[in-house]
Amino acid sequence: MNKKSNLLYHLYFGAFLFYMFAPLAIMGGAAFNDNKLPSVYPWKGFTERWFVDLMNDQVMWTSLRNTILVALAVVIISLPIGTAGAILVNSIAGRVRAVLYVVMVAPILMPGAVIGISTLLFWNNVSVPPGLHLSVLGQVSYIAAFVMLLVLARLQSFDQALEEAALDLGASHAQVLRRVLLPHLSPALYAGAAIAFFQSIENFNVTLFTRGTSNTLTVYVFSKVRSGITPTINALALMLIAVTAILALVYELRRRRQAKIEAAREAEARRAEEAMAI
Amino acid sequence: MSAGIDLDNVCCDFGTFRAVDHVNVSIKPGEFFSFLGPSGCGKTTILRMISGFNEPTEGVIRIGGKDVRGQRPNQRPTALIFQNLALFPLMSIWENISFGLEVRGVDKATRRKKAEELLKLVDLPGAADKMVSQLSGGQKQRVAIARALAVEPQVMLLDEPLSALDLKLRQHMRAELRAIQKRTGVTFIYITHDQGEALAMSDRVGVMSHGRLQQVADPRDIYNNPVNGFVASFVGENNVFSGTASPDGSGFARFDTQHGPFRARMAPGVTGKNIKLYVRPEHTILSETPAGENSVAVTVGDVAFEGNFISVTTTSDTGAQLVAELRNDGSTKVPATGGKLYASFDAAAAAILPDETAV
Amino acid sequence: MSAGIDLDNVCCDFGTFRAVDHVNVSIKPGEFFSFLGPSGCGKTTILRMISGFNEPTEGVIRIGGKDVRGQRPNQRPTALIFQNLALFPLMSIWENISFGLEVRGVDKATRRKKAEELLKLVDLPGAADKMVSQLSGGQKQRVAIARALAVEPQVMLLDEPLSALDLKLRQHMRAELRAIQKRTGVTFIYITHDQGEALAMSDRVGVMSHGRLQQVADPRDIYNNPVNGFVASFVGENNVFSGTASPDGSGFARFDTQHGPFRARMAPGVTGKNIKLYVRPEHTILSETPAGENSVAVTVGDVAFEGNFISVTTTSDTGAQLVAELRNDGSTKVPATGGKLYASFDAAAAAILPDETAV
Amino acid sequence: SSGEINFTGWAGYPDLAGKVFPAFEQATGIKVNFTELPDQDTMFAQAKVAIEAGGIDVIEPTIDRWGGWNSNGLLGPWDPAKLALDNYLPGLADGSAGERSRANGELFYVPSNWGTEALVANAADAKLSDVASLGDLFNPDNQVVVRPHSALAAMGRWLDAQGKLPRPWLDGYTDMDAMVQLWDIALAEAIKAKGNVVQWWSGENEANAGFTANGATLGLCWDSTGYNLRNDGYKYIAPAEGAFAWHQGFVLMKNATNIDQAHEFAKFVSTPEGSAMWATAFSSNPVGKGSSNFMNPDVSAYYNGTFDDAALAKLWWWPEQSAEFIAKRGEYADKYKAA
Amino acid sequence: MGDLLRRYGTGLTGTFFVLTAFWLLALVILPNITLLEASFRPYLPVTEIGGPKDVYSFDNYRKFTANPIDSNLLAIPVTMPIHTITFLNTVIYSAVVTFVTFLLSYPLAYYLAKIADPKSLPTLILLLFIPLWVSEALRAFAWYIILTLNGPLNAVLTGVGILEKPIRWQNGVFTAYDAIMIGLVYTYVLFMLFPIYGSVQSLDRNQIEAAEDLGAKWWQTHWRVILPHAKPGIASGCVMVFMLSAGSLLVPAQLGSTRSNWFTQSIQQWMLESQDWNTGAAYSFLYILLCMVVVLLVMWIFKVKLSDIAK
Ligand SMILES: Nc1ncnc2c1ncn2[C@@H]1O[C@H](COP(=O)(O)OP(=O)(O)OP(=O)(O)O)[C@@H](O)[C@H]1O
Ligand SMILES: Nc1ncnc2c1ncn2[C@@H]1O[C@H](COP(=O)(O)OP(=O)(O)OP(=O)(O)O)[C@@H](O)[C@H]1O
Ligand SMILES: [Mg+2]
Ligand SMILES: [Mg+2]
Repeated sequence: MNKKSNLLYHLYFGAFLFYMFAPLAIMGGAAFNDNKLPSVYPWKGFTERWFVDLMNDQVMWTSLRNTILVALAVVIISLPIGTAGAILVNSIAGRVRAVLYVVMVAPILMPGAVIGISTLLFWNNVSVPPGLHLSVLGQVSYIAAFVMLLVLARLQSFDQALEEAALDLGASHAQVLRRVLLPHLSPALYAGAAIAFFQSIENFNVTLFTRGTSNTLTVYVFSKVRSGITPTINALALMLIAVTAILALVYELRRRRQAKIEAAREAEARRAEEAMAI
Repeated sequence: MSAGIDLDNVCCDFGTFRAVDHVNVSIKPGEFFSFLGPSGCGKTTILRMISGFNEPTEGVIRIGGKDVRGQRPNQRPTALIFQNLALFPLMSIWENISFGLEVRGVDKATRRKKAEELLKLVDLPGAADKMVSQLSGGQKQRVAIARALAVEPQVMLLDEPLSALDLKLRQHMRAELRAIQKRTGVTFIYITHDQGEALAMSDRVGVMSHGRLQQVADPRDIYNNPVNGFVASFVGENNVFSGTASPDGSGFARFDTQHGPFRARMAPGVTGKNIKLYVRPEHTILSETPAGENSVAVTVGDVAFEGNFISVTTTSDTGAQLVAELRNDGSTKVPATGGKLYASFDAAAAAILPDETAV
Repeated sequence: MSAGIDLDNVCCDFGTFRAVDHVNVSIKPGEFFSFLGPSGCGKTTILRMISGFNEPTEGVIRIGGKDVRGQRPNQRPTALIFQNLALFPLMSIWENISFGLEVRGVDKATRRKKAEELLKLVDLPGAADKMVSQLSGGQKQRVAIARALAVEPQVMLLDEPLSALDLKLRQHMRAELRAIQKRTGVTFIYITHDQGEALAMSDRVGVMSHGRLQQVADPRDIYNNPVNGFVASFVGENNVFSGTASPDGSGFARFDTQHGPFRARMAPGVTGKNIKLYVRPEHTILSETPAGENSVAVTVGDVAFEGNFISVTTTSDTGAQLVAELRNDGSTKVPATGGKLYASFDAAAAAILPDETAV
Repeated sequence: SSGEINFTGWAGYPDLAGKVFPAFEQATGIKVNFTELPDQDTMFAQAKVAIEAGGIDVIEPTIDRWGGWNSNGLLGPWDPAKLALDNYLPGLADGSAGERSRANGELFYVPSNWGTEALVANAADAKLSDVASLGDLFNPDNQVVVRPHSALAAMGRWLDAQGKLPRPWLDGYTDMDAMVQLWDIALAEAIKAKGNVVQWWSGENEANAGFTANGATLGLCWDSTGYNLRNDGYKYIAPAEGAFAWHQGFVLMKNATNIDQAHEFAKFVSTPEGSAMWATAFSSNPVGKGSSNFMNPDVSAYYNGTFDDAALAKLWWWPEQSAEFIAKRGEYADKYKAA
Repeated sequence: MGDLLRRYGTGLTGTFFVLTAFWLLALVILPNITLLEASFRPYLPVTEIGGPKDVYSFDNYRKFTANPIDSNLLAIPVTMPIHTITFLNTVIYSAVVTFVTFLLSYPLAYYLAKIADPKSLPTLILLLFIPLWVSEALRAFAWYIILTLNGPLNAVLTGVGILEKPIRWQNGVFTAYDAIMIGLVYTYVLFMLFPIYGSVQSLDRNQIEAAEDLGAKWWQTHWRVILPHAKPGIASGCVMVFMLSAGSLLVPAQLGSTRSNWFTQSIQQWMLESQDWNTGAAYSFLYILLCMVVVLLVMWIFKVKLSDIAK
């Protein structure tokens, strides 16, 4: 593709990143603002007290741990469920498909309070006490729909001949799934995992009702609407961002180094090959 | 190990369209059998039925004498090379090749070794760690062949495996495939629309048209004694004349055409509306003087050079087109365009055949 | 309208790998030019550079005398038929064909009519409203051809457009393409690895190997006077002998091999490490008595029937393999396997050539 | 005694878990299992589940809301004998407040702390009447930040004070017909003045930012908002009509398992130290006699600056609001917002 | 079914069914049956439950069409039940949000799938995921700050002289829902991006080249070749973003103007503030039903068949 339009796309991507990050600057700055309001404005001077508060807040760290455990559980459960759902919707024809699809995506619309309350009541009826496990189930009920939608979009581009080729080579159905279909779906699965993870972290209402006495980060922090949410949460978010950004940087640098080594090796191999041929 | 395959009155419908129509054929264990036929005649469909991806609408398929209805593709001892190759784009070349072993639980080192061997066999050493997208069309096809060979099946089904290869490589792979087949004794069912390939490689050839099997015979018979006009003209070139036949009872007949009367072979049972006379260009002789019989005065038209032979298109005074093939062996005198010559053929080299098919 | 194309020292690198290596060739307006070469030799890459999908790493490409560097594919007056066809799966057949007109703003009725015409041309009438997935491999290829023809380009670039067609159809399409080319006067650049096709259709042929152009000449010259061993053996079959040459100054040379001395043509400038003697199977004569010169006693091995000719593989007492091609014209006596014969060839039919390439 | 108590209360007040509960445990040996929730609506929902699943002994709603809880069958009565009702300041657990704490003669609610919702005004820019009034909220020269339903109540009380209502505003809280009649008037008037509302608030952050970031000059907000903004040029002012006052306290779940401990807990928060600590944790006002000595002087000073005795005497306690009332109130709030 | 069995065998097909059944039955349908039942009963004090007033009716659902008020719908004055208006506004502006996210995401998806160096893709995508570490509420609050009177946007615009005096962006320049839409677009744009990226990425590059070679201009190539191919991804993305926007509570609550109301806020009000779970549940079910009708209707209008999305 030609260079000029590529440049436009690069610029657009840059602008988009700016758009994504501008609000983060606002809220990141708040982590250093000596103001109980989580905002850079009005600026009341530099402070590290929100970081100090964060470090001293044991509940916050426990909540963070809970949050991540719940999110991982949600990812682990909603990936297979969403994928299975997508495959079913993809292979079933006719009216059943439409009904199935509607029932699957409807939970996205369901207000968190409704999911939370209904999950709590239902599992209470079958003698499952509230707790983070219920939060996981409640969250999966609608997060699986995201996975389903992402996988469904990707399934559509799958070349069935590949499945046939694998079967023909003697692979069992499970092997076909693992070696051929899932690798093809992997971009959707990664995106699904990421979206499931972050949606879970985000979740307030469902968790609020189902968590029992445990806290997750969002619930812990955002319960404080009456007294006001303080910038400790900004401090935490900033730290998570920093960790992610550093990981991204390390990955990119390693990749570049790897690529250089790879290229050198390939050139070497080709020279050797050519030398042999002559 | 190898198994025979029987197709017993096999049909296959897609909706109301019959893609394969009452095909009957017995392929012997260890045989190299080719299906030859024009595009869309149902060759691929037959292969897909044998390997289990389509079920026959009617009829029975037996592999090694056992009815395989209901058996799933991964349970059948067949390996199919797909026409579109169907290589796994997310696996490296060697993983593609060793996939069949992987799913059988073979350990990695062995698989890798086997893959490298097969790569050498298909003339792609050093490609093991490339990705499918890095290969050219022909290279991909060779990987597909290697992948099917890896599982050492009892029946190999090959759907035009060489079509994207260049002549040199194709000839190398032909010989290779043939050698592998002989060595392993595996039954090969080969699909091609390249008659040269079918004739050169196969023990027997089945010629298809519109889902129907027209003739099953060994290559020489197919070429020399086609049962009908379709087979005659699909396999090799022909000069064709329309006319009316009067058999003389001795296996020959007089054939009256608008270019005059000819004489040619005519098998006893031959009937049908559309009877024609077929004679091959290489049996058509150009000379400066007329021959005793079956001789037509012609004007030389296009002279096409095709490598080992030269194809001369001539037109008779009555407007018929006759093509003669001359050997390019140095000694042959190539006629000049516009030259006046006589085209003739031996009665034994020409056959009167029913048209039978609607191609 | 048609335009000439000049490739001027064109190179193309993928990373550190040079896929096209200093190619120089001038293709005249209205010429039918073929690139012939083995898989992976860079043919597709050349076409992609001409149509603008890759930029040359070095060198200049001129279309109609104008340097096209930086011109986008949709600005170049070329139409490319992709090796993998690249039909649009979500459009119906006629929409595919008329896509090029659609983007030029032609109204629907005209487009539809044009599409139907082209479908008739490629022998697919009635397929207009089908979807791509409903066609067989060969049918798809014909649609791709129709789609490229629809935009009536000045230069048609064809990347093995016939490879999936059966022989009959291929011959029909060959003639069709050739006719279209002649009628429209459009420059055709044709990629194939089928030497028969290249030789039969082209005004000139460029033979490639490893990204380098080995020889550009008209078909007859390519076949009869290859400049080196690579061209000789890629285009057509050869019996090859190693040995040492002693030129006699008259264009011939004595060539000493382990099978005895031969005599053959040898062009004056020929030098190089790897000089060999090449003689074509159709120039190799089998006889019961030895000929005057260039004669070897052989034992008949495999006899392969290939339709219009029969290929006889023989082995000399010294272990050399010699293939002779006999015409299957009824009069030929097919030797029996194991028979003792003499293989010989005419000195004028044999050439001593440098190997030069590393195939 | 000893044991534990499952207490569900307000989130965001770290001193509760940091100071009050340890003190309580030290005094009584009872451990507090604290579940923090953002609002009493969530508390209600949790209570509805807990009535079947158990797990909650004591919750802390406001006095105007426990009636709805009780009609949902969630609450059990306190045993006055196990409490120390004498500990409470006058007017908080006796008198009309005392009456509102009872149903069918039984005590369902004991106070824990109280606070106000009054005017937060930008000292420089707010346009106030000579004596600041709720009516200033509807002065087009002010840019205000309010809660919809509080704004309507403020309008009603302002009209009431001017004698512009056909019947007392308070009637609306006991009689649904009166409510419709009165709120229709208030709504109509409020809509006329809606143009000067620049923002709704529902939590502390929004209220705070409404002033500092969004440039509001006047608001009807909780005392905590005024407190947080006290150093930024904002004043907390009791209006002439009297500040809205809220009252929060403890209710006992019908299926509570730690009854005695619950009583100990409620009693602790009525002691001078206990109530002072509780109020300090909320930055609000204590309910126990003699607690002022134990209050945070900063908080005390702030309150005393706003509320002199006259202002205290005029406090307008949010009346009890039935479920039906609240549903209707929501409708009016919606219409107000949509206008 | 036959197709499923053939492709995946009994074991896997069974697993798919069990997983899906667990999801839809145990997590979605059964838990909601209690509330569904409740939604047809009136909200009554505990003493009256089971009493004569406790009968099934559509009363709770009927509240949706009660209380007509005068209002504006897309600047057209209408008299309609208040919650119906809220519903229509929610749907309309969610649709606008969906469309804007699509406009923003499509070029980006194309960039990621076909232009960006595939090797740096993981890094780029990681970058895009970074904002997700910040909770939705905080991001909404950040936008609130940006759009406030004294906020950075006004500061910049007045600073460079584009605006003479600051504007209350939050209260809407075009509609009362401007700020909500800005917030929703920001929050959910990635949900549009990833499915479109997924489907564009699977398009054979030769398809694009073929179109270009046949003379198509860039937009023609997009319109006729890439977009149709990406349709399933676009549909998935649109459904997700629409549903998420329509179901969002935090963003409308934080960024809403003084004239905006989102339907989720109405539900929340019934459920929590009014403590009337019966009506709250009725509203949620009605909402889901109506939104699904909207989704299916739009799919029908745009000729997206479910069968396109799924294969
Ligand atoms: N799934 C299908 N649905 C409908 N028709 C089909 C289907 N598969 C094949 N056909 C039709 O059946 C006929 C035979 O197809 P098949 O693929 O077997 O041909 P083929 O002989 O392999 O041709 P080619 O040499 O071109 O690959 C064709 O006319 C084709 O259009
Ligand atoms: N994008 C690419 N990146 C790296 N290498 C490439 C790329 N495209 C082609 N090549 C390499 O360049 C060489 C020439 O490729 P090209 O596709 O031009 O071959 P070809 O002559 O068309 O072969 P075939 O007849 O098999 O299609 C091959 O070795 C191929 O592996
Ligand atoms: Mg086929
Ligand atoms: Mg190629």
